[in-house]
Amino acid sequence: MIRSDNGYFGEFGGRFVPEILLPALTQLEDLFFQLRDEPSFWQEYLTLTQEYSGRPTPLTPLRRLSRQLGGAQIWLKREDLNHSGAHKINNVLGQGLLVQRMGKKRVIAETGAGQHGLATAIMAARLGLEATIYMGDEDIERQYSNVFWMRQLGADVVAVTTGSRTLKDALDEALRDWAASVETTHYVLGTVCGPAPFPEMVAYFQSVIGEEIRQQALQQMDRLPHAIVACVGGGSNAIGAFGAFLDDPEVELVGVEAGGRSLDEGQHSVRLLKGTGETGIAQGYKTLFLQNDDGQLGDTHSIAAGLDYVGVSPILAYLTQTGRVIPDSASDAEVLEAFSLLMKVEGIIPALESAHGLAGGFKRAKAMQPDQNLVINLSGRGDKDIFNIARAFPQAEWTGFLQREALRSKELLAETGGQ
Amino acid sequence: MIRSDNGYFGEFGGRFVPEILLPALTQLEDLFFQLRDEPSFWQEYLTLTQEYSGRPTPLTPLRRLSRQLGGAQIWLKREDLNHSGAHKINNVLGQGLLVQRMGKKRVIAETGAGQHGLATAIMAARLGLEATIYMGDEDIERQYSNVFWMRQLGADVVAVTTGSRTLKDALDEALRDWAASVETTHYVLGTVCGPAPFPEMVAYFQSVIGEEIRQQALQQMDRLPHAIVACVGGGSNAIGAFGAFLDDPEVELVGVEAGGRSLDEGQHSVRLLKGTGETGIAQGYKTLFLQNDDGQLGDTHSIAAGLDYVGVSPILAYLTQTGRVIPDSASDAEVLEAFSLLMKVEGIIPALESAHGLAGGFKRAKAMQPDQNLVINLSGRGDKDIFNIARAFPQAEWTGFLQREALRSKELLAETGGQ
Amino acid sequence: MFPKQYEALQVMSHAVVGFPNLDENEKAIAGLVKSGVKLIELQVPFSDPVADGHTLVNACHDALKHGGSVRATLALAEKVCAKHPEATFILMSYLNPLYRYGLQALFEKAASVGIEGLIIPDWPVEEIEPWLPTFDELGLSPILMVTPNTPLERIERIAKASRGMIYVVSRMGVTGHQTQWGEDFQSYLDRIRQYTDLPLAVGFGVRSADDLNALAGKTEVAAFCSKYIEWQRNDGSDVAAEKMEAMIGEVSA
Amino acid sequence: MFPKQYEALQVMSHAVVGFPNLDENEKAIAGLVKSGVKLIELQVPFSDPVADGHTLVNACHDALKHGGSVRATLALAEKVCAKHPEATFILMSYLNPLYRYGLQALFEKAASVGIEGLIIPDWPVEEIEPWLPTFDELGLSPILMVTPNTPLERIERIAKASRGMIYVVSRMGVTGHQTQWGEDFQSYLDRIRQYTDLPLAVGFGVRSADDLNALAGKTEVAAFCSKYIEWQRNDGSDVAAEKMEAMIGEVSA
Ligand SMILES: Cc1ncc(COP(=O)(O)O)c(C=O)c1O
Ligand SMILES: Cc1ncc(COP(=O)(O)O)c(C=O)c1O
Repeated sequence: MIRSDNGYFGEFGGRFVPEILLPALTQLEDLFFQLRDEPSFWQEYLTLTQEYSGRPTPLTPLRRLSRQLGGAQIWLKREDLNHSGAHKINNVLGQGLLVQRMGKKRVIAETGAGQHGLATAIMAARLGLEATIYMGDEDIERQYSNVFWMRQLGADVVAVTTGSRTLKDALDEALRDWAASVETTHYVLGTVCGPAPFPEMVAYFQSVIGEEIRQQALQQMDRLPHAIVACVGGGSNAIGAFGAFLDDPEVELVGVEAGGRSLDEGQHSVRLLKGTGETGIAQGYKTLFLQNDDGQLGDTHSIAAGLDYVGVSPILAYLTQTGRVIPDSASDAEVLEAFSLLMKVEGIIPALESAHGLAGGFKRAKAMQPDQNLVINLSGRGDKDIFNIARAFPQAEWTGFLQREALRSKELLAETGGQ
Repeated sequence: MIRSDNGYFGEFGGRFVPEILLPALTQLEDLFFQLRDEPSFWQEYLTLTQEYSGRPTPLTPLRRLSRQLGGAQIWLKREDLNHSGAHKINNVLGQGLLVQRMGKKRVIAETGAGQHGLATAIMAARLGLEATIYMGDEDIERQYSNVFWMRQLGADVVAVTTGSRTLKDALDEALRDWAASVETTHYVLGTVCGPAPFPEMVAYFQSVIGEEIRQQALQQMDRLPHAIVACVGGGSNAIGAFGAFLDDPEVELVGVEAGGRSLDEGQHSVRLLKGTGETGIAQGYKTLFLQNDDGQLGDTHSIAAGLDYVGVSPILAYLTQTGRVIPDSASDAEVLEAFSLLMKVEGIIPALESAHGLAGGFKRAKAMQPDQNLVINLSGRGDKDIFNIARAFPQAEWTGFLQREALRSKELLAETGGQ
Repeated sequence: MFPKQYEALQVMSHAVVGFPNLDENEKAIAGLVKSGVKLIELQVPFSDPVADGHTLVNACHDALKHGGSVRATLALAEKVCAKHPEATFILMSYLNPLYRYGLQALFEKAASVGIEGLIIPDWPVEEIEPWLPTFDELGLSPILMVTPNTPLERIERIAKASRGMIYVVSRMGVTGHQTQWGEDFQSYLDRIRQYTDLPLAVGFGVRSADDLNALAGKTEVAAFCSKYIEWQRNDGSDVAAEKMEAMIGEVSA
Repeated sequence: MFPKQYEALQVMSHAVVGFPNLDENEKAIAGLVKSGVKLIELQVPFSDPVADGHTLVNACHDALKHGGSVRATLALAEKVCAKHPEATFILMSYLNPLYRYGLQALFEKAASVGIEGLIIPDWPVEEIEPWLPTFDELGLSPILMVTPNTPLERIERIAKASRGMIYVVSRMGVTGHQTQWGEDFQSYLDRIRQYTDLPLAVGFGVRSADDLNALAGKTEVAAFCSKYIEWQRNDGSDVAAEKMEAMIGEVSA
């Protein structure tokens, strides 16, 4: 189990929040520290993920693609098969159990791609909680389909119009809400970031991914994999996949960040590679942030909204510093290529976030031997992202369809007068 | 195992196809009859569904909703968690194994909702086969997102412009293709319909659903469920869920068809209830068809494209006749209500098809006792259907988003010149 | 009257009942008879004609809109059989409209109005066999189809159940255009003739005088159907009949 | 100079450095001093000001576009501290800009230009404690915040680490408007005073002369910040200063 040293991982982590949030964080930490050592709590969590979300997710061999690339045998850890379509639900369900124990009746969350917001809205519906989801105005427009579903699920989606109107502003706004509502409300942080105990707690819940990989590898490969590759936004799917292997130095752990259009300022979301992120303290914790000389957080870009974040898990910042995790990045163009390849050769539609892991993994696998095994964590599915994918592969037919659908929708609205 | 009497189930079934298709059907039947009795083949099939599609799918208790409705304990069989988002993939993967044994290099399929076409395109990609998917022109427009994915997956989607331009016309056209290509091509029929051996074969592959329900029920409820409810389009998810319980008369089996707007001609797709479908012979088999006095197949309607079919499984026609299966129907309005209820109370987004099973199941559960158990087969997830759901719940915000997205898409296309 | 084995090539053509409309059917059939067509299929239009190519599919859909039906077909048959005793009329239909009418009643009625043969493409030999006594009693000839991929034993079975003639599907598939009438085709015919003395009617891909000339001497009947319906749709029934007459005139038999 | 315990109410107000622009800051501060404001927070604008309400958030974002930064803040401080010795200037910042500048260097520089206090809302007491010797040496007063949900032991710890005054967050949350100054509030103040002799500065929700009058006699300082920034945005710094003066005049202290 990944454990912090009083909230820190090396020099990263900590708890840098307005005083008003301290009691809630302490309460959460106390509860979590107590529960994480009870085997029955982990069992309760596993049962919930099994009966509701279909865990364990399979480890799928990519036989055709591995042959085609001519290197290592590639396997996908299928987090895309989770309920809601991504690994985000693991963390959210775990936090849901904590919410129930705390007796709180309302949850809030920040979301960028909308995937964590959707997962939170789902959990809230399942447990009968009120949910408010903060989402940048820009992201709402880019990820409208997730907004659509969150609202259908009964969640209140609040558009954040301050700052860059994206994930980091949504996080700021969620913290503001929490400051006012902390006595009745739990803040469901979506990744292994933020103030302690969030990084440790989210890593704990997501560790189910790596525990399963370990068991499945021993069963399906008869040995541990040679390498595990995962995309890195905040870092939760990567930490989840890596966690069970930290003490097996023969297993390479590779985190792939969003290389975006280029490594120029504002054109990517790479924080772990030299010359990109710098140590800073913001949004409640200390880690590598993209920032300028004045300590202002920077602009980011990625084709995958879920990787488009300015900070990164303090755990990953630490593990990269120690050399245990190898940082890599994939450009938007490489990602689209990997995306198409997986679809056409294996019939699996990856999330654009996850396609970063694919791009990094395929490249690595090619340089390896057929008797070696490489696991890529497929953190989510792509069919939820049709608007994004369609933007990435512009086609006249799609444009035409949208125009007709907009017209039909307008007529329908006129007929029914809306809801 | 469900076995036909020489292709017939009571008076239904048979093989009424142009002579040219006979040899392929015979070849398929011979192969299938041989394999279905080899336990290793079933094991091979189970392994494929496990490692690629995440089977077994869970049986999820709906504790909150059951309490709210005040009747039986309701459970969902989570076919929505399958790879591709619906039970259709089970059948398609099974047929994929047969295609490999026959050494054929091309598959064709008909599709209405697009779900079966998508599953076929996925299987074809995974196995390295060419795929041609026939889809009514009307359905292409209604289900464009599935078309988009099929094409991204490398399948050739052919618009069918004859007849009513929907599922039955696509099926006709697929048969025409098959007549010309039968020596090199396998026709992946999507449901428990069509000429022998398709009904028997599809029932065999889909029986994995009911086998799992049985095991899970014994484990999770300590007994068999009191009732199992499934929606009925062609009938494959229903037969799949029911198959393992045919010899347990204490388990009620309920098939819910699409009641549409009303039971007036052309306004629904109910074929099993008295006064709706009449015995007929078309599309290769004998069953209850919606048809007029002249034997012309009728028009159908359903809010769920996947239930919008004029015929029904000969197995279900037979089991309804014998009284083993209880036919029921749900109207479009009831379906939308059930759809919203499941989302808001349990955080699960059902396919509109599956929401028919929900509507029928909820109604039934309310009249039952809390110590009874009712299983609803959740055949698919709804997030693939965002355009349909948005049509069902008209909202100004969606219209506005579509208009802006159409404009952005057009600009993007102009910039990039398309692909 | 069906031709005898090895008689000179006769042309069979087609009417889709209700296409372009019921009145025009009568006129078109008169034109066909006058142009020298000896055998005419009266096709009951059907909503789901799986064994037809697109020309006939579209004709079916149009016909249904203009009153085409089993009853309309029987009524038309009654008129044209009486009016053109020199021609042989064959009822062509998918099974369901007939099934829905009632098979026994349908066959009786068809025989009584002068129909001599039946072509039902989705009715396989296994299902037809029990009806043979009825057909023989009514003097109705079931014309079954053989396709290039039909195995020998099955050709034998089909040949045994067939009456009047055997319908030889010239190629795999209902769509596509060019068909070859070379050696493979000849050995295909030879394969069938092993099992039957019935005349052979070749259908699918017969679209020109060249095709007819190629078939002359090889088979007794050539089914010239889709192309004729195309003429009818594009040029009207009168011009279609003129073209038919001109084409038959070109056949060197 | 910070007030003494139980001195009459003083008003603290605010400048976001770079808002509306750097030149205007100087003029606005002069206006504030003239209007009777005794304590002024100089806020380093930050991209992610999580502890601020929307007024200040938007001011921060504007300020960043107009050259607001740590260096600009220090430069401004150097000028205004020299120019207005009668006022007390407090550096208010989120941690990261200071951290990036280098904390030791920053504190030295701030002290050297005349800054007397520090408010860093995302720097908890645990992280501040190790710096206390430095602050004491530099004569810089860390002003820590207490909130209504701060437990007693933690109030004690915060009180111990604080210098100059304690910032009393009047209510839960950074947004929302109406704050009550009734009994609950009084017992909240009493709770804090158990542990400290420092004057209390009350912030959040102080938006009118009524609020100031309610606080007079209860606390030593009232932080009148967001509302002032709203005036500045809507009416300009001159009018804002006039309104401030008028309001302070209404206070019955
Ligand atoms: C599918 C998917 N993968 C990855 C991520 C990135 O988050 P993390 O790095 O925390 O796994 C997201 C975030 O939304 C996501 O939706
Ligand atoms: C999710 C889903 N459920 C049900 C059906 C209906 O088919 P069947 O009755 O064969 O299960 C479909 C067909 O597309 C479907 O997509």
